[in-house]
Amino acid sequence: MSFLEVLYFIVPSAIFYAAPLILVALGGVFSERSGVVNIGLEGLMVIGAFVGILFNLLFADQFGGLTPWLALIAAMVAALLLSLVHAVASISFRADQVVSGVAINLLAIALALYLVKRIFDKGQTDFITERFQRYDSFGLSDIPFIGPRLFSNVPDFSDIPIIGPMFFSQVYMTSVFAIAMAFVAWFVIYKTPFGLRLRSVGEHPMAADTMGINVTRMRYVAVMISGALAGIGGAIYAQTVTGDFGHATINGQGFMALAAMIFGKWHPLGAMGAALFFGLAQSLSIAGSSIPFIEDVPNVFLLILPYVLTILALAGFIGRANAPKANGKPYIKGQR
Amino acid sequence: MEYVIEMLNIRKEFGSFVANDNITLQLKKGEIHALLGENGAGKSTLMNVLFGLYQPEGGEIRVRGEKVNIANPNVANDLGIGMVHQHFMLVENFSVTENIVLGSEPTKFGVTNKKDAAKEVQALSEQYGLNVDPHAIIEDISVGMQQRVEILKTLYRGAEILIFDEPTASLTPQEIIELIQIMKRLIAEGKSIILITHKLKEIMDVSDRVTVIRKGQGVGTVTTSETNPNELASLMVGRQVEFKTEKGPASPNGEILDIKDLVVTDYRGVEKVKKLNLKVRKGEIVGIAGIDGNGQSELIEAITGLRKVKSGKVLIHGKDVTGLKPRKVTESGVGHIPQDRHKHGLVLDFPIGHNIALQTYYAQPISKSGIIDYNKINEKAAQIIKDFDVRTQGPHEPARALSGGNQQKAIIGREVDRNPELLIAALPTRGLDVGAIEFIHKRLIEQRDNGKAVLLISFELDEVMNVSDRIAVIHDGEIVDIVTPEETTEQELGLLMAGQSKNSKEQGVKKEGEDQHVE
Amino acid sequence: MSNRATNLLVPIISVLLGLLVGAIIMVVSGYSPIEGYVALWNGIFGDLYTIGETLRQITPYLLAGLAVAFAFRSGLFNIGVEGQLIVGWFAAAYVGVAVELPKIIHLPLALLAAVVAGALWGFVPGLLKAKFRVHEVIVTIMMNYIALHTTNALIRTVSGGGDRTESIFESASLRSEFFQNLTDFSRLHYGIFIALAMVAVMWFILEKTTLGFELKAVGFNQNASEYAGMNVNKNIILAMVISGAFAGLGGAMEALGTFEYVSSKGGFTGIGFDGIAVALLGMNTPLGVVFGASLFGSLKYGALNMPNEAGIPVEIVEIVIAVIIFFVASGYIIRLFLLRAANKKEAK
Amino acid sequence: GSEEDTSTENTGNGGDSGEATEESSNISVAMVTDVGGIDDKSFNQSAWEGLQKFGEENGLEEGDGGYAYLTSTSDADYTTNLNNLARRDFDVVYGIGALMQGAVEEIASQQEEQQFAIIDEVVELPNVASVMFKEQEGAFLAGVAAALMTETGKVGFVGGMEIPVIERFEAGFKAGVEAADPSVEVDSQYTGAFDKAELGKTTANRMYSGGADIVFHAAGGTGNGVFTEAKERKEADPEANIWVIGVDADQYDEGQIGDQNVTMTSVLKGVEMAVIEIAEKTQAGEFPGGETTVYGLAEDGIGLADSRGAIPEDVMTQIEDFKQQIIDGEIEVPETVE
Ligand SMILES: Nc1ncnc2c1ncn2[C@@H]1O[C@H](COP(=O)(O)OP(=O)(O)OP(=O)(O)O)[C@@H](O)[C@H]1O
Ligand SMILES: Nc1ncnc2c1ncn2[C@@H]1O[C@H](COP(=O)(O)OP(=O)(O)OP(=O)(O)O)[C@@H](O)[C@H]1O
Ligand SMILES: [Mg+2]
Ligand SMILES: [Mg+2]
Repeated sequence: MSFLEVLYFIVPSAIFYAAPLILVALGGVFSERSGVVNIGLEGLMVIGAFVGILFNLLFADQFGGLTPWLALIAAMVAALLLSLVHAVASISFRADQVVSGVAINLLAIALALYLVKRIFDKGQTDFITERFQRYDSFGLSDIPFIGPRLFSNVPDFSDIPIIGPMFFSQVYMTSVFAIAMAFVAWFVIYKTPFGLRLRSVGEHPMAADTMGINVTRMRYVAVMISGALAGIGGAIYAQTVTGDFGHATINGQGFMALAAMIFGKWHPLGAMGAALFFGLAQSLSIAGSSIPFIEDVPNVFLLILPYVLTILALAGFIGRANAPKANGKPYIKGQR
Repeated sequence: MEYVIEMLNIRKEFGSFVANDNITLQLKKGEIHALLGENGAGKSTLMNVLFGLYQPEGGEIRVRGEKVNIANPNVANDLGIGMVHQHFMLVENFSVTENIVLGSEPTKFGVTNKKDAAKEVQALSEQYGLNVDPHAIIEDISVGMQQRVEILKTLYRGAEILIFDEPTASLTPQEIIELIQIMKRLIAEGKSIILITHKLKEIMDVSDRVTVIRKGQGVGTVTTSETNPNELASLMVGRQVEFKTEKGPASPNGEILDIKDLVVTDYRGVEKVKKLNLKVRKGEIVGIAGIDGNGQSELIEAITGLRKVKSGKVLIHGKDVTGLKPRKVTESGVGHIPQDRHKHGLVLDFPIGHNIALQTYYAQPISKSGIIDYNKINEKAAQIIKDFDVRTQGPHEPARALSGGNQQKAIIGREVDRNPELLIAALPTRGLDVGAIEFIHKRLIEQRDNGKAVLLISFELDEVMNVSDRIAVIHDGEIVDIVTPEETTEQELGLLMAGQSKNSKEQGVKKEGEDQHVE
Repeated sequence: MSNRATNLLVPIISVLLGLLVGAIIMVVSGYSPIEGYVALWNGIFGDLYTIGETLRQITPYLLAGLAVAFAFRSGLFNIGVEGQLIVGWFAAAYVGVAVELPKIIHLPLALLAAVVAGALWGFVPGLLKAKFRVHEVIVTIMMNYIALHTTNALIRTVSGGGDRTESIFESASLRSEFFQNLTDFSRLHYGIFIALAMVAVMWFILEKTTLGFELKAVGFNQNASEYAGMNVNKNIILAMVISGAFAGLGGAMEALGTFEYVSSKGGFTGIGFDGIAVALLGMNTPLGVVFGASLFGSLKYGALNMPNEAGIPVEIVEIVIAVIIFFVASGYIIRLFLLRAANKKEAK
Repeated sequence: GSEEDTSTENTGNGGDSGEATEESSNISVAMVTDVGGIDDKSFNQSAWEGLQKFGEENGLEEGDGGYAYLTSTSDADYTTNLNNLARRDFDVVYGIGALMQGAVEEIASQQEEQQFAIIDEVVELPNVASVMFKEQEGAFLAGVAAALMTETGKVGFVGGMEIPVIERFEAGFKAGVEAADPSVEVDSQYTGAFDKAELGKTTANRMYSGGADIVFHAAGGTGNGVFTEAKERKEADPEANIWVIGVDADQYDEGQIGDQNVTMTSVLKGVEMAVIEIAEKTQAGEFPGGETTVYGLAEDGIGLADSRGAIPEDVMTQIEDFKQQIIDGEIEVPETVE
């Protein structure tokens, strides 16, 4: 592949790879910004993936092309409900938040597989038939409803030289959605009263309490948002990548999202950047086998490349990250 | 006379412990009412009850004559009660404005309207003469400004009744003077104030009446103009207290600490200590007087090896210890009572016994070839707890559970017990009651009398004047003058600390003031 | 009620609640919980063979749990136990097949190789944390994947293109004829003693040595530790290295005891991640880890018998385990409940 | 579901079937799956279907004394499960998959009276029957099909982990392409995993973007991603010449997209047949202990799935031609890539 071809391959693949991670990492940002560590992201993704696929299989006939999107909503609700378990444990019951998160992970996969066995009588679901559409050349005309009418003659973005093939070919609406959500999250967390309160609760809950902010309620809301986002992320992953749900559908992506959140310094756009970085590293390792010079190195070096790159990036120029100060500590009124 | 607040027979229990037992406090409109009591007497608890952070087990609260139930701080806010907490309730990485408006933010289309908020803060700060920078981040501003932010928070919410819990404990003399003026201005605006402080002088200066509590029980309320510090002190402690610690003249001999042209930078690389020179001799207490932020912390950290030295030298007993690790410095005979007892002084989650062993755990007789003997630790701790009157259930109690004063006594016990040649004491009495202060001062002087050297850093002129044999005034990273307490006055020190030049006299030690220049 | 009594009661009540939830799910799904739990019981204690295998299963959990707990006590979250265990597994197996030596040299050498490999894998995140303040959670996650792919490649090389090594020489094996005869050919091996010895080692380090004192201090308050003359960076690295060493030894249990070889892995073994749950179930104390590993190992192993004997999916047990962890973590609420109950009793 | 019917009795009815082979011609059989489970759409599934078929034909019931299976949740469970079934006196206990080699070896040497079988690996013990497949021969035919069907002159191979069985697929595929049309390029890549669908998808994406139009995968769950990528491309452009060749079982269903299908064919492994054959031989008193039965094209143990018209007649004839040559021994398909 030529250099440009490599880029044309790597960038869209990276964005595609990053999309679910972005959403899940954003969920992590909300939760941890409020002071609740959420290791349970993996489990929340599992439930999202399972319910997303289940919904898709059950309702594809009724809803047709809309099904995958509606499946996201179903997945969101399911993961939100599961995240409530984490919230009750870590906020109301003052549980160690890491332990509770671990329990969520164990519970989610066990529950999902148990249900798969009960419902499908086998180890994994069938394949979905309604999928998200991929836009190989993306432009204004692809905007639903108005696009075809107003912009049918406008050339697609993907026709822009260099930039076009990189950013506007192989576009999934889910990726657009994920990136947009990163900006929405940034806006909510840094521009709205809600965001200010959320952060204050994660930094100094007692101060927030004295200012009349209901710490418990804020944290519940934050954990529920994280559940919702992780659920959507899981459902996007399952519906765009595997097309079915089984024991290995989600294996480690939740932890990668956790890493992206820390890598991105608990900042929504940072988390998005980190997820994109993972995506780049991952697709670079896949592109590697067809890039001259690199193609002859043993495969194992390509396989570990994404992980090594991440470590190098962290050590080299990202530097220290400061978690929200009260992260991981249950808030107990009156205790210093 | 009408009462704006009446707390009648308040009872507050923590488990089986009764922190407030039938305490009554009545606040008149327009008065400054002082609340006095030893460390752990229950003052903060009482105020937290008033502010809705704790629910009392008994008694009733009336606001403007009406019985109320203050279920949470929101209710207190609505009743016009605001509180400036003992430990600041500020989000460190938020701006001043964000901290002030938090919880009742002005918005525009659902978005925080930062511009309007900053303007409001600005206006408010001008109205009450509370100088703050609305856009500054809390962790970058001085403690004094943080204090003002705390006050603005209550005013922003329209508080009519303000509670100040030990507002002056961590302020410099200048800042205290400002704060007192602010309080007077607030009274003039029609507000009422409850003030908690351990400084009797302040009580005498500003308050109208004083309520004293001892060990969770009300002792009574007196009118300030009809009492005096001695009476107040004995009311709260239950015995006579000496304010000025008796000490004989110093008989210094031989140099122990010699600092030569020391330059130290902070984490941003800004020079905080600039070519500083200072000598301390055995058998004397040298006080470093200065306003917070003039390089004191960096100086101490550089001496004790906690911070890198940019240039210059630190000699102890003539031995160069510049750039050595903290342990090496400690072992060359230095004891260090750190400025921040929670950050550096203690491992709060460790038992107090472990904390007392924090400097000695690794060596004989506690440890032998890497094996630690916890029995020895506990024996040693028990002895220090006894010798230094640390009020605790024993070496096994977590350090966190001790009151500030007792935590401090434990630290001092730990450092003094090692009998260091040089004891560096940074703000050793911050936030402590008069009884505890007396005790600590006695210990410092005892060290001196045993022929050891003490380097005392304090923001309190009282303390510096009372305890030191010589006073080195620090300003902007330099020692601008060295004086003796007998020859100087608080006014003169204040001027020096503020950077005003004065013709220096030679102070027994050679050419200290050589390169002093003041802008 | 005494503190000690509640400390004991909380896990017991949690286990009961977990089993109760499992029973409810079984009833709702149309299974018989009695049959299910009898099958579980038989799967754990049914005969000498299952008892042996249960103990065998507990062995690596003990070490993985110790690894996680040890790092936690020093204020570090080691999610990389999985990777450290994998490299330890490989290293031990490699030494086991590469040479044949007298047992008295060979076995310790193989164990040592695992310790060193695991320690090395822990050293990297420790060093990065100490020198660059890089969050150990990310680095350990990445190191897991690196371990997986690297060992797979090494196995390929060592086995000449195959997917598993030869079986190790007898001289490096932890297997015990005595145990095999005793437990009807279960794979129970001497590793259980090594694991228990490591429990004692961790206890000893934390409770009896100056190193332990320092590690705990650093875990609680780095500033105060530095003030007290401790080398914070050294302690961070050391904590990760020791944690990694425990994990590596956990790998050696599989290499020299359970399997006696190492094969290419399509994914993580899961033991390292389960180690997090084991450690946390045990409140990060050495004795607690014994409890956590026993519970975890027994339930996981016994669960295999549920589809076999009662036709109930193994996932039921995983759900039970999750619920138990949930309640142990929520110990506060159980304590509160016990306290209220006790008070009521007193009132009467 | 089938699981609920499993007999809960431990002892009793199955007890005598092992010893008395002469009087009762019916034997009992059971298998241990790897972590994939009996519905992995791959060889665990085929094996179980084999056992079921054998059971039904011989009037057996599921459970002790009939036919049964146990699923493993990790590779530490293989031994336990094998042991468990052996103790329940099944006449033949199968270990399905190469990964079970160590476990079968261990248990078989402990229980010398018990008969075992292993698929995909060899265990040299008198009480173990080993079954191997010549995957390379099936992959060879897939290579021929790919080479003849490609319009771009480029085809792809996506492997899971680099282990011998997958390498046999790769070697055979490359040899087949080479034999049918040496000018066709093979783009080959291992993803290092059998369960990372996103890697399969991205790798396939790279291959299709790089001009390949047919991708053969031997990558388990990772291969799911290959199908996803192909289906998305087909959906975006129904005219596109985009194909996947599946593995192990007929993966036609995985390729369905609307009323089109991207599965060209699949390389089939006759695990089902092999499992039945061993059971039948045992029943006839000829348990092939200590032997390794190798199934290739000649034994009909390996083959290509029905292409359902995707491969036209003339190409099929050429494939048949090559197949005959392999059966006749005229072509020796390599097991490893040079
Ligand atoms: N959250 C708590 N839990 C248990 N006991 C408490 C708690 N808060 C306070 N106490 C107890 O109540 C007593 C009074 O505490 P309080 O903070 O009111 O003292 P104070 O008078 O404000 O002391 P200081 O002058 O040091 O600020 C303490 O001695 C302590 O034992
Ligand atoms: N978690 C706790 N458990 C028991 N008692 C507590 C706890 N937290 C605080 N206290 C009590 O609160 C009381 C308040 O004392 P206090 O801490 O006010 O000292 P302080 O002078 O305020 O400290 P500082 O000098 O740091 O301001 C202490 O006597 C302590 O016993
Ligand atoms: Mg107080
Ligand atoms: Mg105090």
